[in-house]
Amino acid sequence: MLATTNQTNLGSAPDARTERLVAFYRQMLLIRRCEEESARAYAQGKIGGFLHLYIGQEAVAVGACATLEPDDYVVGTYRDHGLAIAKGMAPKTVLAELYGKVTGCSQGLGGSMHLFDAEHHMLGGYGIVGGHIPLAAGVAFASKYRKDGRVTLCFFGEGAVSIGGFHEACSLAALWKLPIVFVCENNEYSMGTPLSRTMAVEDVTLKADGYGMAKDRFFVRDVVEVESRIGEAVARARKDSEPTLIEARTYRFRGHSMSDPGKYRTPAELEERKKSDPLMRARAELESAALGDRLEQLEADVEREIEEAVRFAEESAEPGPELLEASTYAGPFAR
Amino acid sequence: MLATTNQTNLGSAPDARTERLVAFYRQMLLIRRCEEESARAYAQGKIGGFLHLYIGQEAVAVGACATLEPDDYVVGTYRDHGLAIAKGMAPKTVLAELYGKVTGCSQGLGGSMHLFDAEHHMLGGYGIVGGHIPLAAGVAFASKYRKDGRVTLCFFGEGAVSIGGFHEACSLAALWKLPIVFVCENNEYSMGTPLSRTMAVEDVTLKADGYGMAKDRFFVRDVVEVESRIGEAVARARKDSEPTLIEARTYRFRGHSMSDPGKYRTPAELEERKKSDPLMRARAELESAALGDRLEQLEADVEREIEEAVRFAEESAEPGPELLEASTYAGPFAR
Amino acid sequence: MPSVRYREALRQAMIEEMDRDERVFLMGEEVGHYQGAYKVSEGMLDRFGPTRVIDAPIAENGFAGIGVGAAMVGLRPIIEFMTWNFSAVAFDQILSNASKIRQMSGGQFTVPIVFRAPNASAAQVGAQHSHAMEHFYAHIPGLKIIAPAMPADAKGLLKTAIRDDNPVLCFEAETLYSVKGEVPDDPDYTLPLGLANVVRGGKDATIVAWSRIVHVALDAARALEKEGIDAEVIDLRSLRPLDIDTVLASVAKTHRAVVAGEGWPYGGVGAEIADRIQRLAFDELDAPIERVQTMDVPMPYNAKLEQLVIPQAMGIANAVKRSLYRS
Amino acid sequence: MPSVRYREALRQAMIEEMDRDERVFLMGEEVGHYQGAYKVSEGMLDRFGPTRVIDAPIAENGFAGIGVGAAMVGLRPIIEFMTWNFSAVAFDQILSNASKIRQMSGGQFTVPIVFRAPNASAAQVGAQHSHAMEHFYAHIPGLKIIAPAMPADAKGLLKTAIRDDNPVLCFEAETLYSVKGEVPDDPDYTLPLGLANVVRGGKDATIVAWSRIVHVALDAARALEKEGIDAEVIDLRSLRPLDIDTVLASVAKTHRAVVAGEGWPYGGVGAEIADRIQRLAFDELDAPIERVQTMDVPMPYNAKLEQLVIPQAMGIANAVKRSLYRS
Ligand SMILES: Cc1ncc(C[n+]2csc(CCOP(=O)(O)OP(=O)(O)O)c2C)c(N)n1
Ligand SMILES: Cc1ncc(C[n+]2csc(CCOP(=O)(O)OP(=O)(O)O)c2C)c(N)n1
Ligand SMILES: [Mg+2]
Ligand SMILES: [Mg+2]
Repeated sequence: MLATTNQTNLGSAPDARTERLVAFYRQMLLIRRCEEESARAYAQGKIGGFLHLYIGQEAVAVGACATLEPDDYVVGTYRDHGLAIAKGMAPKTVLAELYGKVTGCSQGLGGSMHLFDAEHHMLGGYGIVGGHIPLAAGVAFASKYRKDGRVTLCFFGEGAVSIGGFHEACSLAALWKLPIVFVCENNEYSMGTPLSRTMAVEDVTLKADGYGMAKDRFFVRDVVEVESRIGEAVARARKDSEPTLIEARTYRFRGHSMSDPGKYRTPAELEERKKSDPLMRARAELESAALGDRLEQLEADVEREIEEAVRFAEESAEPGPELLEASTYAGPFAR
Repeated sequence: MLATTNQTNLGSAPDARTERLVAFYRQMLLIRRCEEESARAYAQGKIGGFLHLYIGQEAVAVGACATLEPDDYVVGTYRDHGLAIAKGMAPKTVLAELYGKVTGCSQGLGGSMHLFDAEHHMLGGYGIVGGHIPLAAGVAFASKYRKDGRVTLCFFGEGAVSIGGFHEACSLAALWKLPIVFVCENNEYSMGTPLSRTMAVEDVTLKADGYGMAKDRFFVRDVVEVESRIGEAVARARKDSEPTLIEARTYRFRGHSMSDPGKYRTPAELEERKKSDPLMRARAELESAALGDRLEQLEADVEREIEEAVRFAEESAEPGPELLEASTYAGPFAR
Repeated sequence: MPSVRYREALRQAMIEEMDRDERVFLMGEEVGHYQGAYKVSEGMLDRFGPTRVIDAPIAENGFAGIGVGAAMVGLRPIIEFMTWNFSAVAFDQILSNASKIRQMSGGQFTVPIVFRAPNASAAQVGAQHSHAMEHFYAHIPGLKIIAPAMPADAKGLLKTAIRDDNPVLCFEAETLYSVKGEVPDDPDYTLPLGLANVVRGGKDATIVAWSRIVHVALDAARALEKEGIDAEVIDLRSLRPLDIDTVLASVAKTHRAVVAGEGWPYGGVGAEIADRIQRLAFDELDAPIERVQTMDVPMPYNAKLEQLVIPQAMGIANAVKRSLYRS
Repeated sequence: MPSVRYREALRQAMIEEMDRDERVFLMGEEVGHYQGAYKVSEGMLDRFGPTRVIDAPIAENGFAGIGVGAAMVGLRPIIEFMTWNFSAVAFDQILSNASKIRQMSGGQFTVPIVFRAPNASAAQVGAQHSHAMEHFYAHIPGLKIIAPAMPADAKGLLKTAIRDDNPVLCFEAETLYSVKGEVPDDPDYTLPLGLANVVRGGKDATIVAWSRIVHVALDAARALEKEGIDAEVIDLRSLRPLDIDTVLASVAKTHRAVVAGEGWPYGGVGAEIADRIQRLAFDELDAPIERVQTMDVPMPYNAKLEQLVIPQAMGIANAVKRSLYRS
């Protein structure tokens, strides 16, 4: 059975909770707006390639990253804009990357699917499903090797749990007791494939027992609950150097990527799910807590930040050819 | 907890059991003697490459194959001599293959690790750990596609359960309900690596729940019990087209391959385990059932068959260069 | 002949062969309910049902291996990778199983399977999604490799591939799917593997290309024509078997050769063709064989840099001029 | 200088670098308690303990990826595959991650990692265990590739590889591990990547080889000497970067080139070298560049057929004679 939201057992007093919710709401909104602007720019042909939006899932990255120390690591998929911002990266470096500009976090060489930021320990978005999960285990391996006390959060979709990379990473992380949390963002679809055609079981975390790994599973409705649930796993990783497999049941409101018409689900289903949008849910709670003016203030700030980010992306220069060889090899180029 | 041998619940009257035991003992002995002769020939330099002996594990292949119809399929690893003989292949075609002769089951092109026999539906021994498990699932997929009612048995060691191929094959076989039985022969060592350094858990079948797959697990002491336990899974595959993950706890008495000094285990451990050799256990039971003369007769037959097989292998011709291109492509060669 | 798109030509090939032979099935990610990630298999689920058009989870190693096993016992799978990039996680199934089983079994088992997918650069899909994977696979004996550039060839070669008893890998391109051309609708139309096609006759220099770059080479030839250079363009169509005779005949006429294709410069199909020409037509060559390939760097996301990195008509034209000592 | 085996030379390199830099660790199957499947890491577990000499389960994709991730955050992993054949299941980690991360991250992250293993044919290990995998990897920008033939080179190049900030793949050979040679014991001894070595001077023809085949080429040269043919033998040592200048200088002298190496004929390192020679030394060549490779078939188990399929001294000698029009 899935645990449902229960604010009383969050161990934080209401007003403390409200304060957190304000901060989380701001981050979620920043991500939502950034994604909306990306979609617009994509439609205008200012962004190319694949564009996978995080709209609807913001509470996962925001709640998860809230449990981390600045030095902790995150590793994600191609659906990485929200994670990047939640880990502290500025929307302008994200948007500039999507625009393919040299001011982007990856100098315009990586693009939407490959956001990296050494300063914020964002170790990248990756495009091969499952390919980044062993890599994330390696980052956690390094923390254990160096005893630096850091934790690694690795994000992936439910479509990734059937692939070998997931299995090998979980097997090794459990065997070697690595300080990592595997966060499966189960948004019920892998491109056009519903859960029922991805797995014979609905519960992803049943696999944890086979690895001898701790597990947790919950519906994502309340961002503060996400923080507390993932916080337990992060603490387990940091204190006991034990990995955890987490399944966060969520939902994406846009297509798999901009090129996906999304015919595999009904408009009715989509509308129904939008009603429990964690972002709107947070906003409603803050309004009912009579924080209307603070909300207005905050939303105006976010608008300004996004406007500036878009302008920054639009006005930045493109990377030059001199970057090609220099970014391929460290040191002299090899042929 | 592992179920232990219990002859009373085998559902076969003692004499019926004895009859089966005679037949199984003969096959196990045939395999044992064939392996011993291979080891001798290897020491004499008559067999090259890798040689992985099945000595100690005979009861698994013999008990498992006894549950199959002639048209059912088996797929195995590089440790495949016992499986080949248990599936009905003549020791002489196996030995000739090990000798690299054209009369071998794979015309001397495959060698010890790659025994194939279309007639007996032995779909091969494979050298890449885990690589043959999806392939075996594909054979089962074909049976379901054609509704031919056949079952596929896939064998692999416990060292294979951490690799992606195992995971993907199990995931797909469970999702698509394929008529296959995955038999993990857990002989406690993966080359020099004991169980404890291979997995964080001791029970391989814990993974089955994560795939939504049926499972069974037992110690291999009595070959007749192996037949009945695997028989249940084969029936499940044939009747309900449901896969099963089986863990058969066994032990190998020789090194991983001929080049393995086996320093990772003590002579004492080895001697102790040899005491519960299923082959000797069967022989003892037959002796106490006062079948002494039948045993002598049977053992003499086996000796004769092995002697002839060795002579056949020694005297056979080697494959010629004309086989190289013809075996690479069906039809005209492509460059 | 009806004019159809490359995408439909492939679909016609699959539908005709599935109508003709019930052992043939299509398996891959999103090939069914989603109608194909690039709509190649559009409508096929409705036509053949879920037992013959199978949506697979993301487990390339798993379903590639399932295809190999099914082929061993007599089915004729068509395995679609969403793109060839993703075959990297199934590399072992193709290298160690598909291409080896006939030989390892002493000829007892064959693997009549087709692996197909779009290949090489698309538009700004970045470093992990732009690999020209044919260079890895063409190296492997036991496999056959086709890389059609034209709709009619795509249909004829894919039909032959499905009927072939060996593993055949078909390299398509997202940027080719909407290319139109005349395509025979005769269900008996097939095209033998290993025959190159001279898509443009010329006397001054030979341009050897395959897949999307054939079209780029034709652009280059048109540009050269304006400068009075008459280039012959050869579309290899199939990379293994490789029709070197057609290439040599052309070089014997032009005495100059340029090999152009997507993929990094080191080794691969381009180097093989250059090596065969110098070995087999040494005395015919009046200039070094030129090569035009993707630059030796991972594919950048930025649009301008991406175009700089992949082969362009201008680059091919310049290579032809170098071979004519006209630059 | 002390005379040591190739196997010990590799071990010295790893031990010296691990003594010098605690960020360096060794991970792989059976590298610890078992003392190495081929005894390369013998004694290292005792010396460095289980945190730095790590026995891995059979999960190449997993521990190759773990190496890449650990390298991104500053460790310097040495990942040993039991043989290069098994890297096929980790191919994606090397192609899509190790070689791409520096570029995808806009230069923010580097991947200082070494992958090493024995490569190519051993003795009768069959079709799945005899792959010459360098031909797949040398194609990939972002990687460096070394393939030493001599103990001293093995040590010097591996030490440099461990200190390199890029992914370096080291191709060894089971059949080379017991080859003896003089090896410097100075812990500061290193050898730069990308320098070929003329292991035998000669004026009549140039033989270009790497790894085990260098020794076969030297046998061929000795045989040719008896026939009055003076062949120069170049040991490439490193395949990417590739020291083409040394090759060209030799060809400028001999005007004849034979490229010899294990691995199938189609594409790969051999085709690349032939292509570069014809492009960069076209006017120097008095004969076509010859190639001697493994036959274009999977490796057979039978001992005689295996020897027929892999390059032999006789085959190399005959190729040299062909290039001299002496046959
Ligand atoms: C190995 C591999 N196979 C296929 C793809 C193509 N692909 C990209 S995303 C995707 C769906 C992934 O779904 P899921 O894991 O649930 O993540 P989500 O997109 O829902 O966040 C697929 C099939 C890929 N990138 N890598
Ligand atoms: C992918 C891959 N990695 C490594 C190897 C080398 N190898 C061959 S057998 C083996 C041990 C396998 O142990 P297990 O699965 O328990 O089977 P057993 O030998 O005990 O029957 C290893 C590591 C291989 N063949 N394939
Ligand atoms: Mg999903
Ligand atoms: Mg074992």
